[in-house]
Amino acid sequence: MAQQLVKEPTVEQIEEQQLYKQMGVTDEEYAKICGFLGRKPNYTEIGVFSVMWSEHCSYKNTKPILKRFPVDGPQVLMGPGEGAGIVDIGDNQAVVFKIESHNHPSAVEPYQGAATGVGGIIRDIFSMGARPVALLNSLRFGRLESDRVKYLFEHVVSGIAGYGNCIGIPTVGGEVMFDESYEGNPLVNAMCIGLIDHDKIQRGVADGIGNPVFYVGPETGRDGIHGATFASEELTEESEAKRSAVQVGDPFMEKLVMEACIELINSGIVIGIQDMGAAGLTCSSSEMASKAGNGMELHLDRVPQRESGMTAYEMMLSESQERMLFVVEPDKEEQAKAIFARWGLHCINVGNVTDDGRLRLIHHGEEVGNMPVTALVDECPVYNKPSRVPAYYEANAAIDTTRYPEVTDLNDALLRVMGSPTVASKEWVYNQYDYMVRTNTYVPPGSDAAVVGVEGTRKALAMTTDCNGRYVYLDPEVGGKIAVAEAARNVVCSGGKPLAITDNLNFGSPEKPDIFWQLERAADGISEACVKLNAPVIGGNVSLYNENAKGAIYPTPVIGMVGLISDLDHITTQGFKAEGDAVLLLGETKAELGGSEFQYVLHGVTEGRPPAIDLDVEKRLQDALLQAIQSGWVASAHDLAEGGLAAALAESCIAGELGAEIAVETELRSDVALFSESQSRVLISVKASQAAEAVQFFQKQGVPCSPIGTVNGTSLKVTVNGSEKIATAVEQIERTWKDAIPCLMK
Amino acid sequence: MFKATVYVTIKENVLDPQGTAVQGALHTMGFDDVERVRIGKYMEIDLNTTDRAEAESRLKAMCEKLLANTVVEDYRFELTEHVKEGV
Amino acid sequence: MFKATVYVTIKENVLDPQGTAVQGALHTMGFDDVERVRIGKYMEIDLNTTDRAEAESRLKAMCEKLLANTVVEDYRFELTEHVKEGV
Amino acid sequence: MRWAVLVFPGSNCDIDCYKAVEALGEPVDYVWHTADDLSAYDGILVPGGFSYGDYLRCGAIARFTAVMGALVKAAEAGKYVLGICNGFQVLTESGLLPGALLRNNSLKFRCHPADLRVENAATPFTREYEAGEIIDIPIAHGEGNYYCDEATLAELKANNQIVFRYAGSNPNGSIDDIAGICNKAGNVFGMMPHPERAVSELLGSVDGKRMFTSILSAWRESNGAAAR
Ligand SMILES: Nc1ncnc2c1ncn2[C@@H]1O[C@H](COP(=O)(O)OP(=O)(O)O)[C@@H](O)[C@H]1O
Ligand SMILES: [Mg+2]
Repeated sequence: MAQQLVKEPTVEQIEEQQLYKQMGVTDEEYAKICGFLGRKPNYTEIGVFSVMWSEHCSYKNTKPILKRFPVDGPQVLMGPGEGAGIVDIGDNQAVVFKIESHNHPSAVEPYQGAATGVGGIIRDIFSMGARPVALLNSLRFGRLESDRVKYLFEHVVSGIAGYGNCIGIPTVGGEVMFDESYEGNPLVNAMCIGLIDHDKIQRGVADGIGNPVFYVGPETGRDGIHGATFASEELTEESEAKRSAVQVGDPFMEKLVMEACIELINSGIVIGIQDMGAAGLTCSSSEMASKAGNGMELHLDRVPQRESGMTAYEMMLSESQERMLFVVEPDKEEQAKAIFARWGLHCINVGNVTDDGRLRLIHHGEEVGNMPVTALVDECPVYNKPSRVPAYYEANAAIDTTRYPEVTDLNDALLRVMGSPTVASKEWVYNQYDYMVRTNTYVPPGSDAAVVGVEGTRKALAMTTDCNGRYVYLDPEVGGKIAVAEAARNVVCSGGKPLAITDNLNFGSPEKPDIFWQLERAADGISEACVKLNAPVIGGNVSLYNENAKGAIYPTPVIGMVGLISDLDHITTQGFKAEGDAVLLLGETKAELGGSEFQYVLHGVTEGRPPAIDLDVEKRLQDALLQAIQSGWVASAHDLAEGGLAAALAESCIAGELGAEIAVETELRSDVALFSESQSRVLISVKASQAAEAVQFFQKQGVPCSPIGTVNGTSLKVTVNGSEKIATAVEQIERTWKDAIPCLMK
Repeated sequence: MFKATVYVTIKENVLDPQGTAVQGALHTMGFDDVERVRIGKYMEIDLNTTDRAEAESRLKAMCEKLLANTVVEDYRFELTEHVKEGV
Repeated sequence: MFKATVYVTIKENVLDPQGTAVQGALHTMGFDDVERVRIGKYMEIDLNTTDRAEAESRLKAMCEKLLANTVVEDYRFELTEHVKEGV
Repeated sequence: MRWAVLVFPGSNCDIDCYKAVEALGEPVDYVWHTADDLSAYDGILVPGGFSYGDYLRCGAIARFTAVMGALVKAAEAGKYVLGICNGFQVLTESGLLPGALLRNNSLKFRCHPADLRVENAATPFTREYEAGEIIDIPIAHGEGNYYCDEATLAELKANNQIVFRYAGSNPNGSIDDIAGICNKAGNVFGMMPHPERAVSELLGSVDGKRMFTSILSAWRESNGAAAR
């Protein structure tokens, strides 16, 4: 085969034709780069700078925002900065977790985009030395009506399944929401959770001058070049043309790399290890060098190559999947090679740790790049973008969320809400995921949080992802608080104590002051809730420029939370358990329909202010509920979310295969009382004989608690102030709820 | 009546993990002379139409829309006319 | 150097769930003239040998042993000689 | 009784099988795909997962590993061989069991609890179940659609080789609702559902446990009560 002749632009052409602009580098940034180098960059160098200085790698637009997050706590062993955060769970064990987005690749090639998103987050976890034990995903799509949305939904789900199932990590939970706001710009966030012993924790550091640097994993191809910059741009018609930027995942390869890396780490010889994620070799090498305060020299001829004639630029920017970079001492090389050989892999020495603080690239015997590591990693300019209160926010203040006439047929309203794809059963999704492999999944998808056992102990982890983008849109600060509060409530309902969160800030373009304002306010809300609920931020990810033709998506800061269940006996699920049990509602219901599913489904709008949240009230509720669960008398617990009390009742009935007779006394209109999405509410059931005691217990803790009925029969019957509003067979509600998504996907 | 055969192959520069795995297996089985394996799809489609131009344009549409994922795959097809037997 | 193309198809009397599903999808997309879809595999294999007979026998062995499952699949292949460029 | 759990590159239910046997208090080893001797073992589990990524066809590549040569010998020697999910696929690919496993008719991976009817409770794998009993053992596969030709099916029936059928809805389109079959001799058994995932209340079902205790008691019986 004749070699493809690649003619790279010269140093002068880059400057004169401002070629750096195509890579997302501004004039000022270009000037800065020239300053750091003391000369003008060549094509490889400007490429390396452009990815390191992209939003995805440098957080140049969001650093000031991320600084607001509380990151400390006695439980935190490692906060943001490394591949993933780490939290202590006692007995010398710790949990490692992180969330990551693959929105733009998934919009272009949903199967591979989602699959490689899962692959990437798994590498973040095992490169810390942890054994990945669970996966979750948080997805947003447009309305499930158009063929394109169905195509995206179908292939994103099968991409997640394809990767997670093959590698053998159970996908135990997540969320899916459908709203036209995400049309053309779906969100695909994947979270991975791992377990580790304290003494095995790794860092991505290139320590020890002269130590060899090894590459392991498949050959490098021209995949995903400029993926990191791609993630930092708006999706346009032109992004279609950038399709070659999408990488293909090989979960089988990752399984081998994962097992071999865990074995390598357990052997105790690793000095530093990091995955090649966004910006591949560039990001991993410069970050590892930077963290150690060292430099690195890479011999690109030694990099395994899948295609002929690859340039230095292409190798440095390739995002070929399933690759890792690690450092060991020279005399440990053979040991490392033997471990990889057992898994059918070769590790290759591609360079050395140096003492000059520079990233130096050697190709065909020539130095083709020489850049200061600190400039690449730490010196990217940080921008304080202008921020402005959006007009829509002001306008919403005046909207009364009960301005629509009362909906009187509440049987019909219930079925419509339960059949709305956002509320409907996600069985169609999670039955495609192997959620049981490793046989530690004690609460599978379908309850408030998934529960995964910590092998060899009586402990378990509760895990969930949550965010209602409609609330965040209507009021970013309140919506941010609610996202954290809801995640924590889900964890508590399952019997866990919140440990920490990871977040994925999915927003529109930060260049727009309205959007930047959303970011700031949401971050404030998240921070306040984290402090109050004692769940610091131990890591996360930012995905900006999520826009479609109509503008930005709803601001969607997805919260991934992990909690600790201290004893398996505390595991609690949402389904009613026994005929005759008393049903209690914790918390207070107010007239709050802003951003609710009811408002969206019945009235076709998203407007007004979202439900209010008082974090003191929330904290009291969660503390009391956890205490009650740990005392052993709570039969079921289910947090009230989309669809309010009516949906929560229906879900507890369906999960328990039991009916309920409920009597609500209220001063609110019936439709408001049943479908309001007021926060800090939980539906529990207890033995009838313990009901009075339970009410007393909660009231003593300052948590409103009303007995509202009994688990009974095969229908859900609800009266409001004595008059019957809902009387529907649970079976019928279940049909509507279960068939909704499969019918649309037929 | 047309019989179409459609070939869907993975684009030249896109990773084909399956091909790589099969190549590895062939090597361990002693087929060392195998230098490269790429795996694609092969489809046979019967089209109930008598107009070749129409068959071609419809087939192209099917490939673009469903049969191939043009982000990562290429396709080509052949059409042969068949006279329906019997009747 | 030989280039082999291998076709692996599902036996006539064996159900082809994927073909059936694709046919159904094509119908809902409005391609009603599609009468039958069968989906198989198409493999391209480069063989580093200069002897055609040898290439054929080796390819047959690969197919029988690995590339096709003859319980449910048929196979056939074509071989074309390629002169290596360059050197 | 000594147990082996085979490990191929890409196996991922090996640990779960190991745990299920360990819980019986029996000695069990992981045996790497490169091993060529299984003579030390009385029972051999071929676990689920995605051996060799399931590339080409599920189980197709694993079949050519060294350990499979040893497995064929062990099967001929009358050792108990249980293939679960991908393990079942490996057994059909290698010819130890007849037929083939095709793509689910839904074309989707399916993971959920499944009801099975015990059709043959006289095998070493099912002796602790009742014939006709309905048990709850989960499935998790994309290619569990069992297929064989008419003649083979007739033979399977005639020899009582159909061990489990799906009761209720068939999740993958398998012929005659088949969920698991054994060889003529009765010592090699393959099934799509995962008994190792149904061994404790916390996992939602204990119905898989009896598969492992069945094998153990069958072995004890045929090796005399004195056997360990
Ligand atoms: N994408 C998904 N992947 C896996 N499980 C999911 C997914 N979406 C939803 N689920 C599961 O379905 C159940 C219901 O989800 P959701 O309605 O979001 O619950 P909640 O409102 O309590 O957070 C949860 O157990 C959740 O984990
Ligand atoms: Mg919730």
